[in-house]
Amino acid sequence: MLKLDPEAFAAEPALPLFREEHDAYREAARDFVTAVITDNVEDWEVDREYPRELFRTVGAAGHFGAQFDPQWGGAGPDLVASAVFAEELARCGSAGLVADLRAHAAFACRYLDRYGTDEQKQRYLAPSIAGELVGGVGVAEVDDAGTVDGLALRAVRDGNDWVLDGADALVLNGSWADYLIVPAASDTSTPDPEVMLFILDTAAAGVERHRHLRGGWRTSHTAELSCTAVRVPDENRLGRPGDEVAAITEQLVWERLLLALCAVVAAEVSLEQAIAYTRERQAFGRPVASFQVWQHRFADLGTEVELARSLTYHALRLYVAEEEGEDVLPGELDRATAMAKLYTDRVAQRTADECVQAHGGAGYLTEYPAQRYWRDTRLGVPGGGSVDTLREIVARSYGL
Amino acid sequence: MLKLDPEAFAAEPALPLFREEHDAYREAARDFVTAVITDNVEDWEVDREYPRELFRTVGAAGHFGAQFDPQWGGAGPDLVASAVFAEELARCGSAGLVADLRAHAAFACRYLDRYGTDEQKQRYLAPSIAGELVGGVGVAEVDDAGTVDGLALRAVRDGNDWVLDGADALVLNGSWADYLIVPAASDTSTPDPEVMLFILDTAAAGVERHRHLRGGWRTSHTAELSCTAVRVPDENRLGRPGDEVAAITEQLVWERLLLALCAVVAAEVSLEQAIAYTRERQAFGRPVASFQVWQHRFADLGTEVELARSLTYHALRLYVAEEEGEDVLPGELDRATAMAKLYTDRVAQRTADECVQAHGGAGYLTEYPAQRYWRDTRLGVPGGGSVDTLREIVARSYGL
Amino acid sequence: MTGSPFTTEHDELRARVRRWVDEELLPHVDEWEAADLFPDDVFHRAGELGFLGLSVPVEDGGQGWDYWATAVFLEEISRASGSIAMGLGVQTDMCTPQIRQFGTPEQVERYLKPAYRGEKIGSVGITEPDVGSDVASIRTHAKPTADGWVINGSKMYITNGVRADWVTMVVRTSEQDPSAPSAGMSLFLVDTDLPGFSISKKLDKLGMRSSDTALLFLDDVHVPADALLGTEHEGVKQLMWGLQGERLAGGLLALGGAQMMFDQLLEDAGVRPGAGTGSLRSQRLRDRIAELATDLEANRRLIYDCCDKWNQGVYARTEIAMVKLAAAQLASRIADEVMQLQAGNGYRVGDARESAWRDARLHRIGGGSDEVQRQVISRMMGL
Amino acid sequence: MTGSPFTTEHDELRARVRRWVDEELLPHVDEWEAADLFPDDVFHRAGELGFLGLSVPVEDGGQGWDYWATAVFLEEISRASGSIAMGLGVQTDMCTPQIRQFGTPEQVERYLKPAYRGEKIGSVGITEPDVGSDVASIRTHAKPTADGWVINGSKMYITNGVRADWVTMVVRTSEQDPSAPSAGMSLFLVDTDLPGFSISKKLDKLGMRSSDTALLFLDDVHVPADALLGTEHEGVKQLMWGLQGERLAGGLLALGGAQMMFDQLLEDAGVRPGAGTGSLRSQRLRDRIAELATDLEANRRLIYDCCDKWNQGVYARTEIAMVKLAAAQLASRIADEVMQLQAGNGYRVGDARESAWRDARLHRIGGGSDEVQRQVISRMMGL
Repeated sequence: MLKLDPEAFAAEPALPLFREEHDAYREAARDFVTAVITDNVEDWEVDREYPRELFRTVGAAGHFGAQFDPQWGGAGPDLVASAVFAEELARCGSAGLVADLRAHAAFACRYLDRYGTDEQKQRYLAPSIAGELVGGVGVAEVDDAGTVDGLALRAVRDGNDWVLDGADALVLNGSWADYLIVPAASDTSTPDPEVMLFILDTAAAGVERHRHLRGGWRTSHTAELSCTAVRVPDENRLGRPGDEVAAITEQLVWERLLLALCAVVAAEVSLEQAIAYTRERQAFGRPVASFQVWQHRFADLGTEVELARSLTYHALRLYVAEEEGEDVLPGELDRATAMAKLYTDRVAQRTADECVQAHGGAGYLTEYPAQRYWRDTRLGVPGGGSVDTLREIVARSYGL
Repeated sequence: MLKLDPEAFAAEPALPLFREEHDAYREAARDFVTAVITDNVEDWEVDREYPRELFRTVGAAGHFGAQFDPQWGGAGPDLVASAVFAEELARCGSAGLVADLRAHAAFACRYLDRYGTDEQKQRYLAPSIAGELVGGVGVAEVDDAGTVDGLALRAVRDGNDWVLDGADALVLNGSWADYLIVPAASDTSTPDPEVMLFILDTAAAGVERHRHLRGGWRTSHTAELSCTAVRVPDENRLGRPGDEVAAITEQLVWERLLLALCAVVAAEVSLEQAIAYTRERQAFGRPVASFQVWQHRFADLGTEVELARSLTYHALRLYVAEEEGEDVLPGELDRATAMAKLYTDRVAQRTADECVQAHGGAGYLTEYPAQRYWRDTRLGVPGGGSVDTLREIVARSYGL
Repeated sequence: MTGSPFTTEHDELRARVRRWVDEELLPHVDEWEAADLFPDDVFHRAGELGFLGLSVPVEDGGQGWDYWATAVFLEEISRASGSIAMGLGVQTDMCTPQIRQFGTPEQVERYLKPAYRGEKIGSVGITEPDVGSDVASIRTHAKPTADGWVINGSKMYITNGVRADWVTMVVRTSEQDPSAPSAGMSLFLVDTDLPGFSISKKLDKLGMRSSDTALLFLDDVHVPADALLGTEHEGVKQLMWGLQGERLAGGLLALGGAQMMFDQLLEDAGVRPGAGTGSLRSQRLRDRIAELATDLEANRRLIYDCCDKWNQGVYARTEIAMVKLAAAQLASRIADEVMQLQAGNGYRVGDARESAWRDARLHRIGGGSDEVQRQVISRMMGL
Repeated sequence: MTGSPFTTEHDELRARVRRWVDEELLPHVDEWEAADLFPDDVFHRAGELGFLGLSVPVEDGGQGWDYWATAVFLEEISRASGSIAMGLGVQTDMCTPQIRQFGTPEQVERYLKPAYRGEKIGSVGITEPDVGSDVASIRTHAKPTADGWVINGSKMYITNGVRADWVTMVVRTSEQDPSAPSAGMSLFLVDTDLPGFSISKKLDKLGMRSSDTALLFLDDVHVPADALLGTEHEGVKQLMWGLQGERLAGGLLALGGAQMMFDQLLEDAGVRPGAGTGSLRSQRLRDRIAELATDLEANRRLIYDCCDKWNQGVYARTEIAMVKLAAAQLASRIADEVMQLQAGNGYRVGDARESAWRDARLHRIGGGSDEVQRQVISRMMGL
């Protein structure tokens, strides 16, 4: 017989994540997002625009600062709280706006916080947390060989400045940001150039930006950036020389995680609304929701949403643990975040598609948000790697 | 305005396939199969055996001869009629037995008919059509480069004989056939040896056969063949030297087509029985078939079966046309049969799986055939190429 | 060619339709999509070219071809845009067949022949707000007057509804009998310029944007006695008579759209940088394309089998519903795969892929949703 | 390690279970599968090793661990064979929890403690022939006698039913009330050696072949008054109380099976000749494995979340039903992929892949089919 001490096993949660203060913060964030954002989303989507002032409102309410140190105006560091805000923001249902704010707070600010000098933090991070400056980021991918993909900006040293030339096709929040975190290469003609990161003031001469007009993400300010002899002072170079690829890789893991969190919320919101619609909508004399085929399909979708959520929270748990210096198996976090992104995108797309279907003819009308979730989730993949890249990461992690 | 002659368009079927005599033959074949085979299938499946005498019974009734010339005891040539018999035989629901009879008539006899000398036909084809001799075939595949895959039998010339050594892992109807059509290589150690075809008398010294015991196809006599210094007279070499690979490739197209026809029937039979079961079976006070989720799932399955059937009949139509010397676009028949095999296997497997599910607990009991269709369709892929090979053929046909 | 149901004449017709699409439609499609409407002239021109009523006998104003000509036209017109295909499809196969079958010689002269000439634009009015696919719940009604009828009610999701000259409309002509809720309805040919007839709303849609879809409102619309089409109270039966043709046409439109997007997928796969044959990326793609090509071919073969039977006067009701279901789903799947190949970039507004993707989604909803088709199929399977 | 709910003690337990599986079970599994029965001694030995009742307080005869120990055990035992896992799972998590919750001290002594020691083998009797998952239709009934009850009826699909010492059985104890068809039933602990109790049939199954599944017949079986478990007429409520634990255990068994087959898939993928990294064949396979690995991990995380809550006394009813549904489907999908990798060869009888493939299919049927879980989930979602 096994010998053991029953007292050794208390009924404490073995897998803690959200604490009480997070639950309280979630409630506050939800009320804020509903009042300030969600209630305006339908109008903003029609206009393809929302007030830039929103950054200041969100910053003033303190929502950009959860993961940052009070020294820069933050309320953290608390990664879990910033994940809570990302989720609550995603509930507003306008993926473009969500992408902008996420790019600003979770990507641009985080780059500055982790790799910036104190002086850079003073100039960019603090006012960004306050919502007074607006940041954007160029989307980079790192391929199997550790090469940064699609680097089309070239940086050449000239005195104390760098001269940037070229174009970056996908810059999040790019069309109206005050500054952009962009990767650039010492020489775009060689296969393995030195990769650098810059904080690019968008007011600089030679900067041009073209906002994307896409089938989804209608409120986003994702843009194409083109630089013609743009001078960037060396003090705006970000990160320790030589560590840039590692920084981009590190950042990608966090991006994947946040995108996964938002995808779960997108699936959940679209499912909630489809269920609500089918409860009201009558067909053949009874609510559509009373038909067994819809009940079972909703059960399948609900199951997938919960699987997606558990998978993503596990990745978040690992991320937080690693950030807090705990032991995490090597490669486990990479795998977990790649899986979360892979799985949640699939779930969000399938859920949105079925929820359009559940609306019947109304699913095809722009007055119902169902079609927006369908457009947004399908287009919502930039950042964090394509399906193929993510599958590669997962397959490689098993030694394949 | 277009000018045209309305008289030019009669309401004749543009896509003829089965003629009236085929419909009549189908009825006769169905009655025969039901009485002689189907009614015994449950017992034979339990025994993993059926009487070898069956070949003689089927032959005597003339069902092996539809596609062959009266000179050899056939009633043809009529490929469509032989397809009808293949379908009707498949309705018996015992995929192993079906594979045996198909290997005998549609593969071994067809090889002899197309590539045999008159003397070979006299010795092997005529008694096979009569069901007095039983034939089997070694399964070969031809890869992208036109190389015959997995050739493990080696043939070396010695006087007027060939000496065969090695093993063939998958010989249809192999464990009890009187003769086998097998491919062999001049030298198995080189990547591109000369490929030959032989009619191997299984009574020859050095022939050993081990019947497969698989999860499905329980009544089949598929076997592993091993040859130790087996002497085969040169007169038993089949086909014109140099044309063997073309013969194997040609034969593969016919095999794919027949397997596709049988897969459609397997799907159809399993669906029919599942629907019949759910009509009888009560749950929560009403027939299972009255639940909307089952109605819709059956509708999906029925749709896939009809799609599979149309696709396969189109391939058959092309096959018959080419056989009759009509113009068929180059490559079209290859593509059509590869598609038919690819699609019908998928449909048969999915249908059988859902039909197990429709039976509830009974789906897991061996007393219901649902589980047999599930086992048989999943295992029923040998011959005609793996999923990957078939996809390759299709992709290549689009110039990819 | 053997295995193809099309004769040389059909091939020539296909070439003519394609030329029209390439030369007169595609150059303007972006502009029409942006403007949320393609011009009425598309109908006129189609009539002029003899593309409307292709399979209709000459004495009814048609072209006297067999059904394969309709198949050619619907497949090819799908290459222009989903909206144009749908607008013309409604004209040729949804609002007119009932007139041909049940109409008086006067109705044929007044509606059918001008429709085939492209001079009148028609639409069909079945669905109502809050009713959906359930014909039994129709509430729009016609009450007899001294010299005709007065109609009140509204109709939803009406394709061509903003510009139509008339609506082939089903309305209730007697009180609803709870034991036979679909009984007592009749078909009417309602002119849209009558007093009391109004367009409540042009619907703003996810896709099919250059097609006009309307919510119609009828407030004491007086129609003459000869606006009644066919037999009084037989409306649902007459409607159902036309359903097979509508579904088959819907399947052909979905198939045409699927083929168009599949061709786009092949083109994109070929020109994608770094995706040469044999590369890892290419292998994944080859597998996906092989599977989609197979699905597409299966759909084509089942649709053609239905067309073949149709030509012989056989309405393969079950298979036609199956074809509608399968082709609609396939069109959506191929559209999705075209998107997938574009990876992170999403779709530029104005890109034909982006609009085709949104257009394709309608097939699973309009003309009887997936769920409706499954219900129909399961009934026909005896369930 | 961070992110894992398991402590060093759990890891040691896992190693012990695995050692037992590797050394004492796996060497005989083929033989037991061929014989259509694994020996009773497996139960005895599991009890001896302290593996039964792991998460049960010591005073009830258990081992006093938390629920993670049960998770470890059910996952690991799945590596032996589906049949053994199911037989032991019924013993630990399906026929005993109601005794622990509702039993008298005498019943605990008589059934529960011997069960945890592996001395008595139990089974659970709910389903009846022609009734399926519908508890309300149960017809087996007990009528009170002077000193107990007399039971008549039959029970179907009873795991461990051929060798069980007792059956935890739900039977009707009052006439069916049409307005509350599930009311008036009670739980009984029925000894299988009583006169009138017989095994009608050992069921011949597609898979799980070394597990014994029975059709039981009860013909005037007299049980004493103290055979009643818990409160009279409260049987269905008590049954439902136990349902959450059964489903969670079912999910863990399916997960364990899925993991075992996934490991097989990795092994097969690695050793397959010519499938080196970067080859075309390998790329296809890598994609499939990546997707399955992701699905497997998602299932694991949701199950572990349910276990974590369970440990804190929270029964996550919706998520538990979801886990049962999802893990069962995943197990089937992985089994199918393992088959796919074997291509044309199919499976040799006696190959562990072949039996695992047949075993896995049960998860979608037993312990509440996919359809039942979807029904439950949709109810809990308020639909």
